[in-house]
Formats: sequence, structure tokens, C-alpha cells
Amino acid sequence: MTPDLPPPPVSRQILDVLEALLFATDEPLSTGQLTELLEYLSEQDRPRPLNADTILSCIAYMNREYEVQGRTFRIKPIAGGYQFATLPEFGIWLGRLVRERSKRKLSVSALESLAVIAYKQPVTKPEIEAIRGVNADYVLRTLMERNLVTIVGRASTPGRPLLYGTTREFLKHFGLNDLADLPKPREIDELMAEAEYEVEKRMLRELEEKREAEEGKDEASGLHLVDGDE
Amino acid sequence: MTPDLPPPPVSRQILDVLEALLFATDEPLSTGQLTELLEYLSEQDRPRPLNADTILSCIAYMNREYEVQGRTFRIKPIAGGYQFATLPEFGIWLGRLVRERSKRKLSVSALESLAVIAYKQPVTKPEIEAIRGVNADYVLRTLMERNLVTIVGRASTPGRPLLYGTTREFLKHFGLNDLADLPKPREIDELMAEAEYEVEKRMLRELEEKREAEEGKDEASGLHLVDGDE
Amino acid sequence: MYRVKLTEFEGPLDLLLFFIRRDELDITNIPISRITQEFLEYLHLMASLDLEVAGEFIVMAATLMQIKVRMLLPRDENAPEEEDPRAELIRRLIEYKRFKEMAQEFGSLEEEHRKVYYRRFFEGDTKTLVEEEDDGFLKDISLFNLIAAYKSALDQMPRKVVHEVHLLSVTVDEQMSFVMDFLRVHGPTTLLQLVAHMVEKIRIIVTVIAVLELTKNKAIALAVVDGRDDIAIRPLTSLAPMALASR
Repeated sequence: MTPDLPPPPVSRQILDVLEALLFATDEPLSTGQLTELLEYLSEQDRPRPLNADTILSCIAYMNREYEVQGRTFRIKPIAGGYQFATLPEFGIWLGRLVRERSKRKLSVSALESLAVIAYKQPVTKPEIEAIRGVNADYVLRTLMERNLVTIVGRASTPGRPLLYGTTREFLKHFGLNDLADLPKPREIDELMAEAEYEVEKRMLRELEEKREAEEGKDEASGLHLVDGDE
Repeated sequence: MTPDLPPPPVSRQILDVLEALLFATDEPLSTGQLTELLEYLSEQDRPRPLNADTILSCIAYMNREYEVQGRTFRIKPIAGGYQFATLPEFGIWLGRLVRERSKRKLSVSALESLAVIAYKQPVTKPEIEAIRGVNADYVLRTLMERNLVTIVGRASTPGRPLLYGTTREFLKHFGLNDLADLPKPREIDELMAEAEYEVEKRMLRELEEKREAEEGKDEASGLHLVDGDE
Repeated sequence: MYRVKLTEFEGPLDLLLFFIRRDELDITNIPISRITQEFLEYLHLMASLDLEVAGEFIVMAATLMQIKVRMLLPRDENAPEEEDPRAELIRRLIEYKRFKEMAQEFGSLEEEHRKVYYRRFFEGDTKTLVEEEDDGFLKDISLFNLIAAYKSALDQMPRKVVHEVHLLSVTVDEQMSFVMDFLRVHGPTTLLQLVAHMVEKIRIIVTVIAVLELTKNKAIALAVVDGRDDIAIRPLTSLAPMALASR
């Protein structure tokens, strides 16, 4: 059914390792980097010669395989290296994915403002800005667009500034029944403070490591009772 | 050359879109999300029926293809969705390449606390502490910082303590599809029975040792501890 | 005497389980004096190494001694079916042991999954963006992220916020007129253009309020300016003819 491919330029094992490396990397890999990584292969498994040309012919071979097998991705040269990429004709489908991805995260500053509003509500913009030290216009707008924050009234202070508060949507997202369910400042401090016990445990661990290093001996686990003075 | 595959369950075009989507996603996609994304296909191109089962049979079909074609990755169920992942046997190569925070091993105290939270969720901090017998502030904070655990609400008991539960990231970290995939903890009865059995084992061993000592002969069984004096 | 080699224990229960495992004791029938003795020796050792003994260990030592004493007391004949003084501790030990086992299972799951890698570099993929309405903005943001953000906001709060309160005679009504006048003169504008010449923050704030007020009154309409942090403003009510001519 599938047209036959010429024999691979190197062993299947090398092709497999290359494929896995290119699949899992978080940045394009240059032929130099790939050569280096393949050097971990045992002497007899290594491609001969092991150089950039070998790598390039492997990549070309794999791409032919993907084409013949009707795969929707190829290994592409990107930024001085090589990387898997889906074929451009699927861009419209990936666009839908990416849109969702880019919307996923609230920015740090939006999250901080949201937190301030949640805890201080009803709160005016100047109050939010006083705590965060920066202009809050943009984040407030974003949060309101996302229906996490809403205008809840006006302060009775001069100028009658608008008051902001969180929405039902906000409660729903964080699994809260009502605002009283928000962790209290005291609880937050508890969560954020390092337990003293941990400090001791770390000390103990360090001591232990030092001793082991000194004694230069290996040990399994737990309290070891050693027959001491004899 | 390659063994023949059965005919695909849907048109090649649908398989291609699915493959491209799964290849390009950085988050597991659920069958629901995939169904939704496929709904953008024109009416006549859409798989019929377009539901979770159709998606699942497509994924199974593609994984068979990858296997037959000797690919080093598969579509894997994870955290309620599907995502491409490398086969574990290539982990050793990728470990050299990737130094990810998320690949960092969890400490014993983190694993213990996670176990308690995973099985008892939603669970309060005092409950976790009661089971482990130690303060849980630090470990809870670490687990939350790594997004393995989150606050899921408040208990209705006096003082309304915060409730903790595991996250999607938790499932992803352990390669689980959902909480039902967690290994089952042993029943208390079984542990009790085993404890008693251990005593018998010990008695048996002592008996054994005594006999061996009497016979003055060496032994092979790993049960025996060498005591030095001859 | 024994020399004791120290390693890390997850807590007093972990230490007790260690003694039980090492000496192959029956967890359901703990020899309480022996265990108490070993436990105290361990604490003593920690103290002799100048390690501060964590509170949990001291509480456990007290519990053990209390159980020991209760074991020595003659049973009250009248109290029917008095529970073994060790029962609660045994329950806790078994419960803990159970989760400790699961922690080990988690450890091997983790180990197994550490060998699996996901694709992580997507820059090469060509994506064609599609307009859709958005949801899922808060996906993956937990309550913890929220409170961490709150704490961070408070921590970074400017140490001294100098509020110079000098009374500015600026009112919402005034600024509403100003906005309408501005629109009359310049035609459709944007918020930034509107406040461009203003120096006092309070004046800007009041102007923004005025804009919102006018929006509410349907005197003007607002729209997001694409790609910029600005808001477009256009009048909805009919303006003086000169405004139309000016653009």
C-alpha cells in the first residue's frame, strides 16, 4: 500500500533516538547538539561517520517516512536547529487551539489586582493602585471584560469614585460559596510561612550528609544500630 | 514492508486533523474538546457519529499506525485528555536533554502528604497532620506552589477550615488519567492481618536460625543476618 | 551500648514504624515500654547533637509514657470493656502505614512517568488564528494562585504612599461638560487624547468617571482600540453643527 522507502542511512535505533530527541526538546536542536547526544550511544551502535551530514541524511530520511506514511508533521529547520512542526495546511486547526491557550492565563498583574479586589471589596481604583503601586486601568478593564469584577456602586467620598467588587463568576471559578470562604489573612500567613519543623529537618539532613561524606560509606535507610564498643 | 492495517474508522482527513491537533497541543485534549474542534469540519466531512467513541477509535487506530510504523511516540490518555508522549524506553535519552522542573522528584514528605490528600480529598490540614503526625504547613505550601494541590473550599465543621484537593497537574505528574486510576490502598484489616503474619514469620525465622546454629552450617537464604563472630 | 545512625524521619509515627519494622514487632501488640525506651533514646540523641527536637516528637514521647503508665495501672473492674490504652496509637500507626505504602506507590508511578516526555516546543507550527468568543480565561488558576497574588501585592505595596490631598476643584459634572465640549471641538477621540494634557491624577480619575457617567447616560459610546491600551470615544447625541464641520 505505502510506496517503498530506500533503506535507512543508519540503524533504526539511531533514527528512533533522533526522533525522540527532536520530539521532546524544548528548543531547536542543532546538528552539533544532536551529534553530541548520539555520542552516548555505545561504540558499535553509533552511526559512522557521526557528523552533521549523517544527521541531515537521517532527518531527510525521517521526513520521507512521514510523507509516505501520511503524517501531518515534519522535522523542520528552525532558528539554526531542527524541530518537529505540524504542516502549515493544518494551521487553521491549530489556530483554534492556540487561541484557547493564549487566553488561559491571567497575567500576574491581573491576578494581583483581582486578589486585592476580592479581599478589599468594595474598593475604589485609587485604593487598588495604592496597594499595587501601578495604574490599574487596563487590568480593571480586563477583569471586567472577563466578568470576574464588576462595579458595585459608588463611594460616598468626594468625587464619588466607583466601587469594584467580585462577581458570582469569580466565586464559581474558585469553588467558593461566598466571600467569607476566602482564606483569611491569618490563614494565608500560615500557608506562606515556612514551618519551623522543616528547618530542623533540613539541619538534620545536612548533618547526616556531612557525616556520611566523612565516613565515606554508603547506607540504606533509617536508624542503623551498629555494634559499637566491643 | 509494513504489515497492513485495517481500514481507518473515519476518513483520512479527519484522522489528519486529529493528529495535527494532538501533535500541536501542550495540554491534554479531552474527547469533548476534540469533538468540538472537529465540529468546524464542513458538514459532509465530519465523522458520523461525531462523539467520544468515534474519537477514541480514531486514537486507537492512530496508535496502531505508529506502532506498525515504528514511531517513538504514542497518543496517551492523561489527566482526562489525550496528548502525544514519547515511549518510556526513550526516557534515558531525553533525560540527558531535558531538565524540567516538573520532572523533579518529589520528597518523601510531599509524596506522603499527596497520598493522604489524594485519597481523603477534600481534606483539611489538621486531618493531614493527624495522619502523618507532623505539621503540614510547609509541605502543603510546596505542593500548592507546584500546583499539585489546591484549596477546594471550606469544611462546614467549626472554624470552617480550608479544604484541600489534588489538581489536574497532579494527574499529569503521575501519568494518571483520572483519580479512579490511583492504586487502591490496602484495607486496614489486611494490614492488621499482615502485621500478625509478620510476627509468625519472625518466629519461624528465629526457629530456623536456632536450628542452623545448632547444625553449624552456612546458609543461603537472604533472611539471615551475618553476625561476624566465627 | 549502641551507636545510632541518624537519618531523616517523616515524623514520630515514621520513627515508631521504623522501630517496629526493624525489630519485627507486632504492630497490633506493641511492647510499649521497649518502644518508649527506644523513642526516648532517639530524642536524647537528637538533643545531644544539639538538634532541636521538633514538637511533634515531644508530644509523641509524652503520649507513649502516658500509655505506658496506663498499662501499669490495675484495670478498673467496674469499667466494662475498657479499651487497650495502646489502641488509639495502633490505629494511628496502621493508618499512617497505609498512606506510607501509598506514598511509595506514588513514588514508583512518578518514577515511571518521569520517563515519558511530551512535546514542548511549538514555535515551528504554523497557526492561523481564528476569531472566537473566549472562555476559560481562568483555567488552571487556583485559589492558591489568587491568595499568593494577594500576598505578593501586599508585600510589594509601596512602603509609604504619599497622599497629597490638595483640594482640586474638579467635579464629575464639570468633566462631563469638558468631555462633551472636547468631542464637539475635536470629534471622535480616545480616552488618552482626552486626558493627555492633564497632570493631576484626580482630574484624570474624575474625567474617566465622567466618561463612564456619559456612557451610562448614552451620551457617548466607548469601544476598545485594537492593540492599544486605549478606549475610543464617540458622541451619540447630536452635537452642535460646528463639531461636524471641524473634522
